[in-house]
Amino acid sequence: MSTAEIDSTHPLELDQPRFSVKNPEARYDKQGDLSDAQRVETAMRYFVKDFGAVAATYLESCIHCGMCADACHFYVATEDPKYTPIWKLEPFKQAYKREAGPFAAIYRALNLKKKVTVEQLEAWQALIYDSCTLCGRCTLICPMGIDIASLVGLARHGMNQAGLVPHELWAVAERAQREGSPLGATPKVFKDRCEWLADENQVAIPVDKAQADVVVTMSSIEIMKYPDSIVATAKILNHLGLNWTFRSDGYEATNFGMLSGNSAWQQEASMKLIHATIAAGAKLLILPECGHAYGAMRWQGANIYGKPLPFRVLHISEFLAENTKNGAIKTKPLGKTLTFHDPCQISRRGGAIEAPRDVLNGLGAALIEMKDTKGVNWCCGGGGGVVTIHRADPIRYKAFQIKMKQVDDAGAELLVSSCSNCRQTFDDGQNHFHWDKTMLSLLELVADNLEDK
Amino acid sequence: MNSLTHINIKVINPLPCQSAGLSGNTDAILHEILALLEAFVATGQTGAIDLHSLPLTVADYEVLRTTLGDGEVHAHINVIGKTEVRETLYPGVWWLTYYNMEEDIVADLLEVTTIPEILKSPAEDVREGLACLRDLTGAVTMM
Amino acid sequence: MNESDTLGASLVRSGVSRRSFLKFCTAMASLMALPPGAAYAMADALSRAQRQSVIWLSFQECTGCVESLTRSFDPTLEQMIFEMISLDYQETLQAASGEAAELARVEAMKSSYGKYLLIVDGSIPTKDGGVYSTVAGVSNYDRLIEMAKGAAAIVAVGTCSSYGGIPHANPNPTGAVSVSDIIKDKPVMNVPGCPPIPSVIAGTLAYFVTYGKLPELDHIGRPKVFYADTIHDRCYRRPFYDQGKFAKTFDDEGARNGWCLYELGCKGPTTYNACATIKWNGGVSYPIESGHGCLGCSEPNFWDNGSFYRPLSTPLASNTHIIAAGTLGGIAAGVVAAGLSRKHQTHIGEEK
Amino acid sequence: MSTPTNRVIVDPITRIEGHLRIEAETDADGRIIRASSAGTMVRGIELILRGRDPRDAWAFTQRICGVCTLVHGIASVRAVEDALKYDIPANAQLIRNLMIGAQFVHDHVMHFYHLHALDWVDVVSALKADPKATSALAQSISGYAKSSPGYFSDVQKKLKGFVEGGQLGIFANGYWGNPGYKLPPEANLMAVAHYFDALAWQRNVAQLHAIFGGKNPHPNFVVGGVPCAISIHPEGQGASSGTTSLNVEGLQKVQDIIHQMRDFVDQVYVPDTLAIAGFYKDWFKLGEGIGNFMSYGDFPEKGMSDASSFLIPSGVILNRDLSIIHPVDLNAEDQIQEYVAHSWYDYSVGKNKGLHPYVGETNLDYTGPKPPYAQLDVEQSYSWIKSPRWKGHAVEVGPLARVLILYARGHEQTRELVGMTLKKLDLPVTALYSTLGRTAARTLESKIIADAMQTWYDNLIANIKAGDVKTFNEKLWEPSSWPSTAKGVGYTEAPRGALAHWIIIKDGKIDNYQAVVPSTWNAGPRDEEGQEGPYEAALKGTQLHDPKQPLEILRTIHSFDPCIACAVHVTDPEGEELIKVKIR
Amino acid sequence: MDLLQFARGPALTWAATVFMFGITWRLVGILLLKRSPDFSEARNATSWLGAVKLIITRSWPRREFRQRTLFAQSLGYIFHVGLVIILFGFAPHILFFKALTGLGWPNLPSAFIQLTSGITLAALIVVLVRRLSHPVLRLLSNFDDYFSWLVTFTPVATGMLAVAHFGARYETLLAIHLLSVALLLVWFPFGKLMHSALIFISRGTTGALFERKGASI
Repeated sequence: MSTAEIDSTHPLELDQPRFSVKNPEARYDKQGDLSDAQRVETAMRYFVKDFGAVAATYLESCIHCGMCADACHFYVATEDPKYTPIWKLEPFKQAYKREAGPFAAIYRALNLKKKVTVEQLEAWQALIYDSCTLCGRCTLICPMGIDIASLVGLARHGMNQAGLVPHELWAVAERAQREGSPLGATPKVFKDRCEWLADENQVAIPVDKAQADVVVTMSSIEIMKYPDSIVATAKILNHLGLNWTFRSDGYEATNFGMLSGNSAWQQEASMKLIHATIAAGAKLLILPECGHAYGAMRWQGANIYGKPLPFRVLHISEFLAENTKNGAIKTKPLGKTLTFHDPCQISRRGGAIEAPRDVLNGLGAALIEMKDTKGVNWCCGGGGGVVTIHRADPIRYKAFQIKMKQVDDAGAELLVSSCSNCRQTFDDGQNHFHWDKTMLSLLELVADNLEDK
Repeated sequence: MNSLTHINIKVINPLPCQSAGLSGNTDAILHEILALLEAFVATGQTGAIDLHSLPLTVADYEVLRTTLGDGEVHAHINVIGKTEVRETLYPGVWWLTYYNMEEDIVADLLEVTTIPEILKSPAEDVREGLACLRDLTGAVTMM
Repeated sequence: MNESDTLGASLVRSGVSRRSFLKFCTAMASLMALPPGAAYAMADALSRAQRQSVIWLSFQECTGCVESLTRSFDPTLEQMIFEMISLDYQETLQAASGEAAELARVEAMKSSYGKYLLIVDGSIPTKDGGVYSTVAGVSNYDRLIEMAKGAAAIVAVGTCSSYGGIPHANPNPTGAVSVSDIIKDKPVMNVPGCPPIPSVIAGTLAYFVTYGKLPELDHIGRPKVFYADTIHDRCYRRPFYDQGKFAKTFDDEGARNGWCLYELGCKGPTTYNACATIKWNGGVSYPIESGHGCLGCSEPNFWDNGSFYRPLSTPLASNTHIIAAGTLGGIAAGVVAAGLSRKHQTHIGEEK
Repeated sequence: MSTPTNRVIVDPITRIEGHLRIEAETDADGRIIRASSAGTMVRGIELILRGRDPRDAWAFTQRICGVCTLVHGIASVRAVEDALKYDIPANAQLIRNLMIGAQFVHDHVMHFYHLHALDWVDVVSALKADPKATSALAQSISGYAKSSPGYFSDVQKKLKGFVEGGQLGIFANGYWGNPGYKLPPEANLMAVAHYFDALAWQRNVAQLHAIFGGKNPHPNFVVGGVPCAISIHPEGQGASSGTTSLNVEGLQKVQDIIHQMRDFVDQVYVPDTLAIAGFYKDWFKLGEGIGNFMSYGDFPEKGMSDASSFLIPSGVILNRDLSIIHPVDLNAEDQIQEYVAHSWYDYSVGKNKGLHPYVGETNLDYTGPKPPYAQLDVEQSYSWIKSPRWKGHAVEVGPLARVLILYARGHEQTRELVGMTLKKLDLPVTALYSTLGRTAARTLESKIIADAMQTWYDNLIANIKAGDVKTFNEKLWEPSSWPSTAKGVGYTEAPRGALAHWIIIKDGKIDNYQAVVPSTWNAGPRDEEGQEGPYEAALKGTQLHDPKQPLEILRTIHSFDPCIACAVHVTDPEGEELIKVKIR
Repeated sequence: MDLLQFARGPALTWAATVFMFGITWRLVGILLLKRSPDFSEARNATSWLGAVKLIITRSWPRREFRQRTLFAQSLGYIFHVGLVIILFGFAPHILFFKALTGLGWPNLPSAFIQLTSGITLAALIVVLVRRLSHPVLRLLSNFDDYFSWLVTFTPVATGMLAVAHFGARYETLLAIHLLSVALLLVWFPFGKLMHSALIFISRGTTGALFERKGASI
């Protein structure tokens, strides 16, 4: 089935709390017209391509102690051994040993490691995509220090090339590639939206300024579902009196290319932002409240660009923290207790752990930390594209219960985070469980409480 | 005792046992003697225990010696070194210690019998002695 | 020559009383760990028999085994050769030489054919027709075959005749072998040691004389009664081994305090012999008591167990060059493997 | 086995160590014209040594011989120590002296009574002796305690029972009744009694080796000192400490043994030698040998490096000329050389050349007859023994050589002992160059050494009392501390004569090892110039009374105290084909 | 050549050779694979510090994981510490290392080593039982896990028997022990036992990468 057909047969569902395809029961989890043998062949080739020294070190080091299971929300929620993080890499590991490890020649010659089969790959699709949010909590427990999340990310490349991506995730990614936004936020839609929001909220939202000091980006979730973020961003940047702009040639920071495993698509999406920022002559690129966007641009952007970026890259929370600490942003005291959910890609794996707390501190909010917080905070369960995949819902909801309990136990009045993907997952969970907690955006919270000049 | 001031004390054959404590073998030996003595009284079956083959400490020997004690008979035999034969406090239980010419112990036995074989005059020796005595008295008579 | 003279009669005539003979038998029985009553049976059997004819052949040897026998305290050599056995041929001790000696051997063989005990010390060279050791122009090999025919049993005294010993040590220039390598149709008892403890030689002879057969042997032909335990098991320094107290040199505090010699290469744990119990030279000492580790001399191939000062837990030799070659090979293999993988990856990159 | 060409063959020569064969050619009167001495056994111990740990070498070389059991051990550890410049503590030097000394006294006494005596003593004749007269004889020559008529009567009774029992054992087929036996029955009985006493005595004195070396035969040694630590603790040492055999009791036992040795030598050995010699004075004219003598020297007072402190000095005497003592240098390539012209070896430089032990090579090259054989071809090669030469001279080594050098150097005790002996027997000094001269020298030397042992013991005790209990130098123990190549020579005076081992060490392993031993010097065959070895020269001119009873040959050969296993060795530094055999 | 000579001679030599060959092969084979440069702006320049930090701190679990991993961690610690004590504290083993490297150090009392061996064996048995019964471990385990367990367990067990002279003649026990060590050495580079070397590389890699990002380690 051609890509357009898939999109037309299964158009995106935008009205639900989370984005996905319509009619998910009719699944289309294989893409393209490759034969089984070709799929295996392709998957193997692209697995092999990614086996550098770091990946090899990790794949050689596992001692099968099984501790990673104890860090993973999917395993902890289900107690199903197949959700043990390292087990999700079994075919990948098998491919490594057979094709690229130091003893590969022996493994091949004696057939000690069998070739990976298409059945295996199909079976593992659900493990590589459905049950891994790439949150990397397991990395923190592994006694060998193996970064399992990064390996799952690599494994998705081969799966993607073999056309073995879960239906919804593939569809979203494909649309992002085709339209520039997974959720249909084309430049035109974006510009219209900005114009409308500027009018509605009486706030200046500059788009496509030729020159600006700061280029700001948004995630399509925000554009389509949480447009208040655009307004909040504009309010704050205007409040700071910065020369900033959105760029219609690079505004969308989401990373379904990466999540689905399509490096090419990811590269294209990232380059758009980089070129736009350079075109504007900006010295700062602000990333939106989107976790994977942070990892993709902050830590991979320069590598995709092939050299150091000529501008700084900051997550919006980092930007807020800088300006809160230097006193540029002044807010009214919030006077409420709140708890903060650390988005994995920004906090645990991105290193921006203290930034949101600095911002909250500036807000005068009484922060009540959850029991396991900061770097070891539990994942929302929806990252890494999982929230789009319908068949993952049962385990995702189970995992979300851990999160709910954690938030409830904290006993704060408000729940805040700085990742729209988390926010979407929380909203969906709230809706599913009829929970009384609504996740707030850190950005919006700041914007709403700005002290009038 | 390991002092140089004692260098001129002549020490002959220090006991081979090095450790001082009890090995726990003495009880077993005493029980074995009891069994042998019972058998001897009931059936006349004699028996013996070879102490040399058992790992006994100095203290073990001391215990055995004081427990068994000295009885009425104490004999010395003088052939290729001396042999000591002592009846213990328990008639029928004999302690025999065999020394060689260099006064090392070559065998150390506890025998259960009315009289140890080695004390008896061998029949052939008696006959030969008789012949000798006859020769002697014959010679005397002839003189 | 009075052919029917018994040992008992002979002893009486020599002024040896029956009591002293009984005592001698008691000591032997105790040494052999026989049941105490066995002494009487032994005395009885011996006094009725002629002295056992023994023919002793010396091959590739150093005479240490015979010398050891002369140091025997219980029984003494005199007791043995005058009261227990008739040593009819023994080159080191016998009066006659040359033809007269050869004649003594032939006469003894004839008169006790099928009954004499053959003792052998020294290994037998088999290379090049046995030219490496001859007596009276006859190779050791031929002499052994000849003398084994009429023997009731053969006792290989010393490690050389038991297992080949030092002539057999690598590279074994003369093709030396043991008695049991050659003689397959007669009972052969090995009494190894370099040399063996004299009481052990004497004790095993006494057993044969008493019972007319060899005692129970272990899997390599040694009498179990003397070779059942390791030196280590019976060593007076064993408690220090258990405590982990070891002499590090021959003259440190541990050495002076009689600590375990394991680290100095003692082979006591793998050596089966009675040194630690019977001890040497009338019980005054044994190698470990005198500060040197056991060489393991009652074990086959003990000469080829690496240095005597190499502890048992270490490799026999430091083949560092082989290991180093392995390491370099490993590096090379690693480079090749990584190179192949990289090539594989680049190839895929180009395909794309 | 006499051949038409009047050849007397004695094989085996018994009452020696090892396998020796003598082939003597006689004239019609039974006088020996030419004798050939052949060693008939080889093991290849030096070849076995190659590639091994030099610290292990002593154990291997010690097994060259179980009779002179420790001398090769000593020579070997000294060779390694010489190569490594490895000093040993003073106590170790004293203990080694005591052990070598004990070996001398023990070995000489055993040789005299158990190996040599039956050449002079007719055992059967002793049955005819009167115990009372024997007792009187014994008491007239010595104050030895066991000299009562009852004692000799017991011995005689024992012997009688034994002989009448019909099983003669080791005495079977002896040359009893041969007119060569000259002793009266009483002297024979006394000697037989002492034969038994010496057996008991040697058992006891061998314990000295067991205390220091753990056992005898083959006591243990160690490069860098002695293995047995001195176990003398301060008062009140804890119960957890153990001991070695060298504790207070052990040291006391050593003292007892030295007393026993000296007593036996003074009261039995010396008197018996003189008494028996008195009946065989003609043997002070026979068996003269070659008149060249050599000693390497031994028993250092201050260590091997100071030869002036040796009890027995080194030197060579040529042609009986006691006025010149030539110095010996074991490292000089032109002094000590081995020849193989009549030995079953081959040299790459030609069979007639001589080689110094450092460059020595030996390829086994058997060219003798295929066994069984009746006769060797003594014009060609006929022995496994090589022919060592000092500056081309055949030399005799052993007690006679040592006593002569001591005598020539004016050693007081030696002069006194030799003088007394000659005076008692009414003989000139030249009587020493003979079969019995050799035997008497052995006896006198035993006394000199037994007396010296007391001094060494006293020095050892003095050191210990002064707090010096060091017996081992650990400095160069680890092979990693050694130079990559080293060579050295270790020497000692063995009971049978000058003994030296040459070693070349390479990368911590033995690269080449060569021993030239006393019996090689004495028992070697003729060299390429036809120059006879000492055995061969000593036998020449001997009149045989009865070729079937070659008592005369035995007397002279035994006077050298042969040790044939020692004499035969093999090595090959080139690593070429080691063994070639051509059997004719 | 008897069994002990074989074990102490060719077996150990070749096992050590295979050991070194395999280890270098594997490490070089891994480390020489491609590495891409990282152009992103580092949050912390001292990435090596992160490597050291993770190598050290990952030796015990973070507070948050402690409860869930307490048993497994303790078990691991018991047998690892036990193995270290046995390997480096027992006099004959020290001699082994000294013969190979020339380095020696004081030994621990033998009785303590025996006790430790007992505890270690018990812990290893529990480890095996756990691996066989715990669903996650059972799923993950393959031949390598069981064989590596076996080649670790065997030397300890045979060593204990040898020291106690139990079950056979000492030279046989010692030979079996040495052969089991040889087997361990031969298997070591090819199985998961390599983690004893890889643990530093793996932890160090993550530590360095994460420290650079300021991420949680």
